[in-house]
Amino acid sequence: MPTPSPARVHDAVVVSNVPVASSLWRLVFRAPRLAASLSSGQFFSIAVPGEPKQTARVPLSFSAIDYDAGTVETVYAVQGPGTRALAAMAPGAETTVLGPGGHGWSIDAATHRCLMVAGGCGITPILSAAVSMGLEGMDYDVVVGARTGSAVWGVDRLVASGAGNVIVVTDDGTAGAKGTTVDVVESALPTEKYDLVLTCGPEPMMRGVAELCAEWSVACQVSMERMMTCGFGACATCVVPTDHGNVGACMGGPVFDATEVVW
Amino acid sequence: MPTPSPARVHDAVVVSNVPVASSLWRLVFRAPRLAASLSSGQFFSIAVPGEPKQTARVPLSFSAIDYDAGTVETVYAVQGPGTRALAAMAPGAETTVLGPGGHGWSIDAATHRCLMVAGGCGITPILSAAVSMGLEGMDYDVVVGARTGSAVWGVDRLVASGAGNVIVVTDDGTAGAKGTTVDVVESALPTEKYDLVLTCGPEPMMRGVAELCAEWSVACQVSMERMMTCGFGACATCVVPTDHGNVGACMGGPVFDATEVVW
Amino acid sequence: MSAPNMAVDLGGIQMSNPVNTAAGTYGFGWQFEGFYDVSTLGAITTKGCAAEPWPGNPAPRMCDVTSGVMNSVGLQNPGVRGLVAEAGEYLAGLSEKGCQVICQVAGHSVDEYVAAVELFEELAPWAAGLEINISCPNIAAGGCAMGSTPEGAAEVVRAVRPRTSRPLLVKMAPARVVDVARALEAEGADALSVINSIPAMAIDVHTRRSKLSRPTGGLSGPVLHNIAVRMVWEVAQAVDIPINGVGGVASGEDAAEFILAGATAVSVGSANLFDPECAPRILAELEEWVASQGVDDVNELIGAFECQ
Amino acid sequence: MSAPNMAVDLGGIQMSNPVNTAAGTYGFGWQFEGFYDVSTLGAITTKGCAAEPWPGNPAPRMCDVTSGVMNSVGLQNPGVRGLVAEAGEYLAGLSEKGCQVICQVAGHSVDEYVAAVELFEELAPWAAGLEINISCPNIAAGGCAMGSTPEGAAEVVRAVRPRTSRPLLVKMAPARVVDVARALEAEGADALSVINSIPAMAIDVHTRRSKLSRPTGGLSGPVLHNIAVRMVWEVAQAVDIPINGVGGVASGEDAAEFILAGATAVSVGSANLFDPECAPRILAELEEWVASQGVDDVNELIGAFECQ
Ligand SMILES: Cc1cc2nc3c(=O)[nH]c(=O)nc-3n(C[C@H](O)[C@H](O)[C@H](O)COP(=O)(O)OP(=O)(O)OC[C@H]3O[C@@H](n4cnc5c(N)ncnc54)[C@H](O)[C@@H]3O)c2cc1C
Ligand SMILES: Cc1cc2nc3c(=O)[nH]c(=O)nc-3n(C[C@H](O)[C@H](O)[C@H](O)COP(=O)(O)OP(=O)(O)OC[C@H]3O[C@@H](n4cnc5c(N)ncnc54)[C@H](O)[C@@H]3O)c2cc1C
Ligand SMILES: Cc1cc2nc3c(=O)[nH]c(=O)nc-3n(C[C@H](O)[C@H](O)[C@H](O)COP(=O)(O)O)c2cc1C
Ligand SMILES: Cc1cc2nc3c(=O)[nH]c(=O)nc-3n(C[C@H](O)[C@H](O)[C@H](O)COP(=O)(O)O)c2cc1C
Ligand code: FES
Ligand code: FES
Repeated sequence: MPTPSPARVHDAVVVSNVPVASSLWRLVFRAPRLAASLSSGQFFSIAVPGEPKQTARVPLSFSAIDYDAGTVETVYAVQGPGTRALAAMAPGAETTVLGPGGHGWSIDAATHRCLMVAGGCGITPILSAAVSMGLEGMDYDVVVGARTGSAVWGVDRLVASGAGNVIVVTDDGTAGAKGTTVDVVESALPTEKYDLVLTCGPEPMMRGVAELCAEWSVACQVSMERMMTCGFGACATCVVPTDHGNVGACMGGPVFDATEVVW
Repeated sequence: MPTPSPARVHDAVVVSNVPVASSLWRLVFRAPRLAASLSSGQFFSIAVPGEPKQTARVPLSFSAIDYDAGTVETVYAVQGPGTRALAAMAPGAETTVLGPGGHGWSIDAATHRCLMVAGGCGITPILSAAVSMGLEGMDYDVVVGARTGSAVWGVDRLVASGAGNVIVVTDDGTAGAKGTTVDVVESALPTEKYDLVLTCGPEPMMRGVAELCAEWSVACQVSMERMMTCGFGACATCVVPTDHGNVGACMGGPVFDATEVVW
Repeated sequence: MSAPNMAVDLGGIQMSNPVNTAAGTYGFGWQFEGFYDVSTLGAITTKGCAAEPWPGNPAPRMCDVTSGVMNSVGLQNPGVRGLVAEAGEYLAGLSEKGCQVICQVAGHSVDEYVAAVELFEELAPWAAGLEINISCPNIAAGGCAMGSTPEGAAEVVRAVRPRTSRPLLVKMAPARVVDVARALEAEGADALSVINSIPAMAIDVHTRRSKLSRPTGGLSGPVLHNIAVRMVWEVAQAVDIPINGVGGVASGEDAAEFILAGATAVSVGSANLFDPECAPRILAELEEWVASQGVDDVNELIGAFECQ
Repeated sequence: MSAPNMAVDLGGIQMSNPVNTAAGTYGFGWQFEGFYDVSTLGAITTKGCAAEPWPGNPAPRMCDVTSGVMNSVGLQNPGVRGLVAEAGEYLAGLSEKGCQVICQVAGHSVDEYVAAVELFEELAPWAAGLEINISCPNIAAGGCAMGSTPEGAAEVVRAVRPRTSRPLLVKMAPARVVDVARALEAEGADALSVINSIPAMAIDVHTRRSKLSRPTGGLSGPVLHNIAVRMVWEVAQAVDIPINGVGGVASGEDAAEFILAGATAVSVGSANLFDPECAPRILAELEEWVASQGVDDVNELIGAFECQ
């Protein structure tokens, strides 16, 4: 039989849960066995009890792990009933988390120089990638895009992780340059020698980045977001169309080689 | 048009909520306008947010009011999803209460001597009746029945209210005499000169008390429990059969003259 | 931007806004006067009444289930004369203030429906329209026993249609809605209320008995909303008469879903019981949504669901 | 008191206990081996498979609604050969350990159902039974388009019945269940799975589009439980073949309600997705309930609902 997902149901206790930017919240919860099992770019799914409009778990990436404390950090956008209910969970609140889910970024030690591109709450798995690469002493720059300045989060942390350049762009120019992350990638790829691009954000953005990478023959990995009912390969609700058919994002992703994805 | 219910929706904040006997909890919440409007034997309905299995409000009687603090006290039995979720509400939790509902005990100042009979969580409206009568300096005894000794609550408070006799009976004899409240009423009515009986508890108990009162020609008021969807006369889900047809317990009750009820 | 036009025409009933109430969850209207000014709603629908009073079913008539309630009231009602005696004056006044009063009509047989319609014609000149309930799941005869097939539904409307010149609505059961709707349109119904509560069953597994006094009851509340939206959409594609969407409306967004699916008006039901102040809030939220859609008339949004 | 007997006979499928899983919510079973030993369940039902692979519908295929989810997966499947290649060995082993494997069969037409049944006959000797899915709400042809009328449902079973001597289950749509169940029994179905998800609609009122890639999807989860219990009860009174109750089972009490209403077995569906460890817990709770009822055999409780 194929290998079942390593995901398990773990008890979790909220340690802190506060807004960090406009509509972005930062949640830290304690779940030691989950913390020990997650690798960069993987996800977990959290149950939000008491919200009738959210029966399935909410799938989330993580931004950092504190192995000593057994805690997981995630940064999430408040979008609808599920994430609103999540934002209402106070320190001490108990729930369960399911994970680890899927496979994360695949980062080859031979990578010369990496460009990471985060849009909106796509910052979350990008930050954990930056932390991993930083620990390995690798060379990477990060583009952080947001609608507006007040929605930008994580720049300090990216810098602290060891990023070379951290470039901020906003749609309205209220922080960093005015423009989109795709604009930045477009001007960077021809001049800078990247051999890997990692990206997470709105699908049109990732598609734009992927097309530029194809044009410049740079390897590109995209972290795809799909509505997920289970998160461990049982329901087929999370499919991404690829050149070898529909692939479930929860087991075959969420990180895909951009050239496989049929946009 | 007939007079609409005086019930309004009030904000409420939980002040304390703790178990006081086996499966009986005591809740105190702050809702000053409700507190000021309730009279003995009336009810209110409390919303229990976050419990998908309890969409309607839970109707409850009150046991005491602190007018200065603007708080209402109720003692409730944990029965099913609604009251379980209520028991999970911690101090500081916010919700809404709807009330005052229905009409309560009608106590004539000319009443000579009253017997109150409480079964299980029926103690709640009986205690508020005792407090009212005590303040008026009236003469009353109380019978408190429960399955077992650990489920008895409120005796001290009844005594403090000014009750003459407080007689405890339990099904298993672990507190007070072994027997039922109906047994006590049966032996008391022929010998003691009561001219009013108030009772709240399981329906078979109230029926037994009502029959004895009819036999001895003592006025009897019963507080009827019915599943309630609205609590203000709009839905007809709370009916009690009476000799003049089905009457809604939320507007025509919950307190009924026992002789009207078709058991 | 000025406030959008919210007035709609529900099969000849001119409503100042699309918010109506669902029969049986709103009494005769006066019960809500303590909570807000009822005349701010577009319409109200009164509890189903028959020619003669009905006692309804024994208690328990209600139980809580996941995200909703089940009821087996069984159309307890004081009869048309009782309604008029209790609330006629109030309802006439409401209608004068611009809130349309829709009177629901109940019956166990075609003859009883006709008798009730005739009584309303005689005693309720203030009624803006009559809604025929052929979908109550809680009575042994009449109700959804008649309304669940196109033939049964058509028979009732064929009989009552000639007895009134007022707008005639029909409250539909959640069964075979496309076929039944077409049959009702063919018989001259002016509008369709879609849907009544869904027959359901809740068993107390300890006593092995129903949680209601009957084996089954009608499920209502948020639990049936998405089923009702689908049925409204199906009916809207099948007929040309307007639809009153009913089922699980507790917010402006819920109401907006019905309108996009093709409803002209929307009835608030069980939510009135859990949250008695909700109807004007739902209206305000709906109006806000209309404005947010960049249109100046709610009518532009009726059926504006975009199939991808 | 010794533990009660929990073994049941679902139309010839000998289950060690009444807990089954619902097709499409349990993959091919192996997905749950990380959570618990799947062989402890009475049976599992595999995702519906057709003779040839199907790609299913585009994303989004799922959205959250009140107390449930809606899906429009559209029976994505690798075909019978794909199932056997991926999981045949695992399923054969499961069956040896005493957990019955029920394979669900999908098709767009009578011929496709027949082709799939023939492939299962050839390639899946370990299958304890076949479940014909005539109730998927998410495909344009076949599925509930065929299974929602007694005639359409009968036609499929008439065609596949002669092709297999194994127990034949039919997964029913939540429509006209009494008439359809009678028709299926008459054609030789051995058991009925009642019910599939209920067609429903969820509209994003800001974009005016469906929250799924199709206008409608199938509603499942706790939201439809009480409707499913009612349908099981209606079917149980109409036919003599056993019933597999499906819909919103998330606890032993939910399962017990189905059994009291007349189900012989019970399938856990969406709850597997929200709470992957739930099925063995539900079985334990069910067993506890059986013991609490003072009987020594779960079979004594099938249909033991007491009408008052
Ligand atoms: C693998 C993975 C990792 C993710 N990581 C993060 C993260 O680190 N931070 C973060 O803010 N968000 C993340 N998301 C998205 C997050 O799961 C959704 O924003 C959340 O589920 C929205 O739920 P809601 O009820 O608040 O909003 P809804 O009202 O349900 O939806 C709001 C919008 O969010 C999208 N959405 C809703 N549910 C999902 C879902 N289950 N999966 C994907 N998209 C959804 C929909 O397209 C919708 O338009 C991730 C999603 C996936 C699949
Ligand atoms: C006017 C009135 C005053 C009440 N006062 C008190 C009180 O002071 N203390 C107290 O403990 N209880 C009181 N009750 C009963 C209380 O409302 C129910 O116990 C509660 O609603 C049970 O809900 P549940 O979800 O916990 O249990 P469920 O699982 O819903 O039911 C458990 C049992 O409680 C009964 N019950 C459930 N809901 C209701 C309801 N809405 N009305 C009546 N009976 C119900 C049912 O018969 C059922 O058998 C009162 C009820 C009414 C109508
Ligand atoms: C307590 C109660 C009584 C009802 N009585 C009636 C009725 O008399 N006539 C009718 O057509 N529908 C009746 N209904 C059904 C509602 O009008 C409505 O169709 C149904 O509840 C679905 O809407 P909701 O989910 O908003 O409640 C009743 C519903 C409830 C909860
Ligand atoms: C994601 C998903 C996929 C499903 N796929 C199938 C399927 O392939 N065949 C089928 O008969 N039913 C399918 N169903 C319906 C379930 O088997 C079940 O009948 C329905 O979900 C009701 O049960 P529940 O409320 O326990 O989920 C699916 C349901 C879900 C949620
Ligand atoms: S979320 Fe269930 S298969 Fe991916
Ligand atoms: S609870 Fe609604 S009328 Fe009494």
